Amino acid sequence: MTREGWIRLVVVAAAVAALEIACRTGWIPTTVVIPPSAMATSLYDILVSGTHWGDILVSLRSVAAAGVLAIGLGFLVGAVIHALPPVRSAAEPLLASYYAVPTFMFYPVFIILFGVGSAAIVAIAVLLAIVAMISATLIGLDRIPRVLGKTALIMRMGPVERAFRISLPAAMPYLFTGVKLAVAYAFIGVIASEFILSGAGMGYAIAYAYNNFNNREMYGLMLLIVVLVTIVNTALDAVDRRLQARLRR
Amino acid sequence: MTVAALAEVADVSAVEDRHVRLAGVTRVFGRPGTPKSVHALGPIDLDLRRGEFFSVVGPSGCGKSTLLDVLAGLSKPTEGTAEFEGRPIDGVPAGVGVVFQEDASFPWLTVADNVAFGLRRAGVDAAEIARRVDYAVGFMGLKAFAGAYPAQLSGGMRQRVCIARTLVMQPRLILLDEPFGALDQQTRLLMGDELLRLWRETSATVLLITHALDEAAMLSDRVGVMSARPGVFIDVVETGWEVERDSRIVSHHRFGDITGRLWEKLRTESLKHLRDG
Amino acid sequence: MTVAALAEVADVSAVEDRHVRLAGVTRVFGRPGTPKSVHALGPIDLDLRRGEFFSVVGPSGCGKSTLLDVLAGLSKPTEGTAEFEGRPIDGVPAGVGVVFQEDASFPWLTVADNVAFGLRRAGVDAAEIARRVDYAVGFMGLKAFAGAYPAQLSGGMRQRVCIARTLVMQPRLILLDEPFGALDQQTRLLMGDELLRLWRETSATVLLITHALDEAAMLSDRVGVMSARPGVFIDVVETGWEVERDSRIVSHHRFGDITGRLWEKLRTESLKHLRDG
Amino acid sequence: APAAADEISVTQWGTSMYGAPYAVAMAEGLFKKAGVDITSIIGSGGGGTTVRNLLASDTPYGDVAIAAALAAQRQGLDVIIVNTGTRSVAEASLVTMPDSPIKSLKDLEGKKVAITSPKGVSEMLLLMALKQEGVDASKVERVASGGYVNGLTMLEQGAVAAAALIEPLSIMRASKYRTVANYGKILPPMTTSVGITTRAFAQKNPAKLKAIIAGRAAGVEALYADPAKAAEIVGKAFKLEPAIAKVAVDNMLAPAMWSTGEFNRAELDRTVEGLRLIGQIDGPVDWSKLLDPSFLPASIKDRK
Amino acid sequence: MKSVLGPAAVLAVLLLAWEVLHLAVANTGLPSPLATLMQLVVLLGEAEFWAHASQTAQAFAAAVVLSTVGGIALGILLGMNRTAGTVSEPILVNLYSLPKVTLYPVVLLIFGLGISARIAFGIMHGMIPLTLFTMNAILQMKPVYRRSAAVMGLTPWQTSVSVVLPAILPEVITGARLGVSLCLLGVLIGEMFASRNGLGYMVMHAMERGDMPTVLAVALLLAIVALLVNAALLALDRAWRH
Ligand SMILES: Nc1ncnc2c1ncn2[C@@H]1O[C@H](COP(=O)(O)OP(=O)(O)OP(=O)(O)O)[C@@H](O)[C@H]1O
Ligand SMILES: Nc1ncnc2c1ncn2[C@@H]1O[C@H](COP(=O)(O)OP(=O)(O)OP(=O)(O)O)[C@@H](O)[C@H]1O
Ligand SMILES: [Mg+2]
Ligand SMILES: [Mg+2]
Repeated sequence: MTREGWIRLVVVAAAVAALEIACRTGWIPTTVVIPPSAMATSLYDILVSGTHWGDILVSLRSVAAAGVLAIGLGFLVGAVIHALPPVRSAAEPLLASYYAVPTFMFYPVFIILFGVGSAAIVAIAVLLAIVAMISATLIGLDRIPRVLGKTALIMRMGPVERAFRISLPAAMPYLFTGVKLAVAYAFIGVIASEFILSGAGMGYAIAYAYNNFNNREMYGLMLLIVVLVTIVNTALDAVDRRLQARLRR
Repeated sequence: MTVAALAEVADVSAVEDRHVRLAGVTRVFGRPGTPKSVHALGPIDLDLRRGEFFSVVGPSGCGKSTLLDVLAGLSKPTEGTAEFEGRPIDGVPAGVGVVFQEDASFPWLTVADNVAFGLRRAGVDAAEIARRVDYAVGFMGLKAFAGAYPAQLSGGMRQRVCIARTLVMQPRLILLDEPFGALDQQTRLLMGDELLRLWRETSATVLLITHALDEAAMLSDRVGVMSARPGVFIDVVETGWEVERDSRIVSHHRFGDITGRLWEKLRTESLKHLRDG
Repeated sequence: MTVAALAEVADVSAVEDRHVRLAGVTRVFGRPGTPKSVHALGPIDLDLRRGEFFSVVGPSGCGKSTLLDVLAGLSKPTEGTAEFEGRPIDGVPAGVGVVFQEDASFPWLTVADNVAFGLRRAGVDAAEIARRVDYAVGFMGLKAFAGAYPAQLSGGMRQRVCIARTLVMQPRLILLDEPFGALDQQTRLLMGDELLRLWRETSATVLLITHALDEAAMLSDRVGVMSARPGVFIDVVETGWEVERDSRIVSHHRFGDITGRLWEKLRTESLKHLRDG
Repeated sequence: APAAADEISVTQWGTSMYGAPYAVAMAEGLFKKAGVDITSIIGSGGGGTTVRNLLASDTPYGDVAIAAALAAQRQGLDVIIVNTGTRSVAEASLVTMPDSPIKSLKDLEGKKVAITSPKGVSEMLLLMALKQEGVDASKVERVASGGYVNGLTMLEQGAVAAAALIEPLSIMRASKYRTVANYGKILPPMTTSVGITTRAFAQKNPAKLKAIIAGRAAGVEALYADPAKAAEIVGKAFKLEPAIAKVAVDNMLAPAMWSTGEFNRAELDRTVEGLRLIGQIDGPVDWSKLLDPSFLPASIKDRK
Repeated sequence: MKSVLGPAAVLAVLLLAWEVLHLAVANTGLPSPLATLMQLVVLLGEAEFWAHASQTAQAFAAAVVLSTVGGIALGILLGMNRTAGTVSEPILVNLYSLPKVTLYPVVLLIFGLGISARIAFGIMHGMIPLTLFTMNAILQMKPVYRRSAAVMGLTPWQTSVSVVLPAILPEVITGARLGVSLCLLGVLIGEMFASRNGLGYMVMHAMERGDMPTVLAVALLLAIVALLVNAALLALDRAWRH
């Protein structure tokens, strides 16, 4: 590990330890925050007792579905928009402003369209995540060096071979940045919808625990989400870094 | 100028030895005659002898790359005819290799895979690919980096990967568009040595576009000097070098003469360009 | 070599005319002696005469920029002493102007504001600023672009903005680090003409780092050739040009001799570097 | 000097009839008469949020769902119940589409029913009603919809056979659905909301607490005395159409929805029974630690 | 002019799609664009609506100001020190991609239910991207700018004010654009989950009552405001990128 990596570990560990001490000494009342060690044991109990596996699976399935849909559709839409410059110049300012629109408010519409349950939540998450993928696709296709297109011509490639052997690998590092963001937003979209609107999933379980003053369970579940996101992020980041390393400096 | 050199010049007009022929080639971007159209090039008349090393120098934006695009079949002349090996150029002709000014190595492939790319597509058998790639990689001084990715190489080494990738297909006409533009002058001259070696070994016809006068003067049999846009040849200088030559000829007294003559021709043209911004 | 040139060489040792002095200067990055430390430069002994035009050429990575940093007071020598106008260099000395290799124009300011930037910080009064900026902008051929932003200019014009920004502070020592690296050779030679004009007008001492041998040969009174890292001077070539000179001297017979000599010295050093990648 | 105005919390303020007495008491100046200045109500989605709301506010008194009060107490929050709020489930019902074959709770066997959220009131009432009618609850699949309106959407799309509903929503949409079960008619009276506060506040401000409870009790009495006027007030406060407000209030008169505050152990225990059914409570409930009737007005303290 | 026409055309297409959708699902409660617009007009005439809107606006304004100031300050602090920057970047990125809504109960437990909780939550959403953008802008600023300042004899203070700040401004504005959007999202989510006023609460309340025209009217209004704010920042962004 790099020096920075070690420092980071120490910083995080110190923050956790500080919180532990603050809670243990009563400086932060346990009715507000419970000590990290208690969060960890709570998480352990949740996983072992299996009480929340249903919720966890529901959430993860929704995240996976939303992620896959957002990435796939986002890439397609991005590629189509990229091929149609007038559409692109019209849509781009709106894409840039997209995150300002509170997506969650359209939940009732999705319920009408997709019915109650995972589908509506997946739809919200896709809506939240897809723009990152569209933007990344546009950027990726833009950044394919023109000279590679000329090279494909010199090698007398057809359009299909060119798309798969030149365009796709050349745009890949940028596309993957989109993948990373799309997964993060899929997570946010699913968990947040569950939290505010739904009756199932990890998000709901946290809201439920909060409503029933069950701080221990609430913090256990929160820790679970933090851990999950960190793992997913770290894994995607590792791939990302390898792809980015290929980009010309 | 040596007698041998003069004899070679005479040869160019011999029809059986004519490898490339451009006659009255012009290229206009946009619809000709409209106010937005750009007359980029021509009219150009140019014959290249089989096995000749020809360089093109000219001020920035004069149409050098446009000329190369026409020869590579990437761009159709607006007027005039372009021929390669006696056949009109329509689409990218077989037997032509191009090294572009920009780094065109594939960043997702290793050096060896980059060089093997064209051969694999052509369905050459594995043993033959390995042999040819090995040779080309070694020739370009990249042996130690065969497994490396382009991002791990310097700009000059990446350009060498592109040259190897082109060379391995054994083109009969090699077009090079400022291939060493990214390098400093000293490295460029050394790369020039390797280019000369390559040219001697393959006996391909080479057309090199460059903005470095010393490079043109040292490498070429003939140097064409282009005017500011629309580019036409305002001078073609015979260097009269032996086939066996390398960068040491820069201290040859004739080298200074050639460079001086090129510079004299270009100074006015470049000044025009500079004043335009 | 002319007699006049020889006479000038003798002058360098005269103490009253010595503008810059480096004695035994070395620069090591990282803690010296540790395996990760990089001995970048030296030992260097160098005296610059007041009003001299001195160029430094050397293979990539040999420590040229490091040398400039030491002279500009941006970097402290690990060993040895650096003096400017008789005082040891500690921090950036007043009276020194630097043009960096990279484009250092501020993209958020217009050309005129870029040039005026240093003067405004120094609290020069408005009328004086206007006068000096006007002159410098005109001198660099940027009059028509005074209100433009750098993004609207070509790379060469932006470098001219940086030169104007330095010039306007009326430095007594001008340090230039490959200022024309981004330009093609023809434009570079023309820019060299303007640099010579500037040098004659201001009678400042100039130290120019370049990788272009012809540029060094044409512009300088003396050219220092550096070895591969750690860079030391392996040769200092006297050009013996008149003060009144311009790019036309490239067709002078001595120009080829000088370039040849520089190239001979550098060939081996550059080859070393090239083989390292 | 008159103290600054106080804000108290009421669950489902603006959506449920729980809050009607507060609206009447405020409009009629009954709180002022009782000696406290209540000008506005902190509303919230219900459940634990209301308890959190009141714990965080300056005047920690609130009318909250009894389940939330018990949960808070169970998790060690120092709250006491000082009066009861409502004692009927008459506003809740189960509906289906008009053309549906479902006629009674018995018909729900093997079918899906939309509840709002697992372990919530809508589920509790469904289970209690099924038990009352002798239907095997394990044969009725409960689907969490996240909200009453969502449940109706599911019903319309045929995803469920019946959906939980609540007033005034059920009144506004009366024409679109058919009522399968009116819980108020099936289930006997039970305590549904209670007034709670923190022990600390009760000790420090007994007078203010008494005034709030008395003001509310006066509101309840005024409500029963003149339902038409009350409906008008509630309609304005909750932004309901006058006609709907009228029906909503009138519907609650027969089951005597609003308690003046006194505790009724039988009604309390019935609710606990229901909470046991959905697994919200598993141990015994020690009422003596939870209830504190000492702040009730003397006139109703002994009313049982 | 053309830059307005294009997006307007896209918006028109979206409205058309909405209308088609409305007709397709018929009476299940998706109001038409026109009905939504009319409801919006009605809402705009109500004092209560403005009370909610002003609550949201206050929380939003406070969150934007605090997260902008805090984000830039923290970004500069971390950016000035390369080690601090490298150490904190992955942590910040991780925080950014965390579904922060799950942490809202903590915010409520700490700040209570007043406006401060929503402000805090808005800041949690909006500050991180701004910090990241500012930090990276400084870390990636061309070193030659600082060297130029040094050879011109600028003091550290002069360097920060007249070189570093203008150099990173475009990135800061880009970060601010994202930050402002996310601030609004954070405030609204806060209002939707636990609050008694504000537009988020209003929407949640309308959702509970099945009042779709109000839900969509408020959502539409928020979308329009958000797009306008964003367009203004975008214009500022363009003005600074020469
Ligand atoms: N697709 C195009 N449409 C319009 N004008 C073009 C196009 N391609 C090139 N031009 C113009 O044609 C002229 C010649 O371009 P070209 O690239 O051939 O110049 P060049 O000599 O290669 O320049 P450089 O030395 O800078 O590479 C330029 O003025 C350029 O702006
Ligand atoms: N801060 C630093 N830490 C460690 N090594 C350094 C540092 N700066 C420069 N070096 C090393 O010192 C050597 C000299 O660097 P310098 O930039 O002076 O070379 P240069 O001659 O200017 O090269 P170029 O011609 O490419 O500009 C190089 O090997 C470089 O890698
Ligand atoms: Mg070109
Ligand atoms: Mg350097």
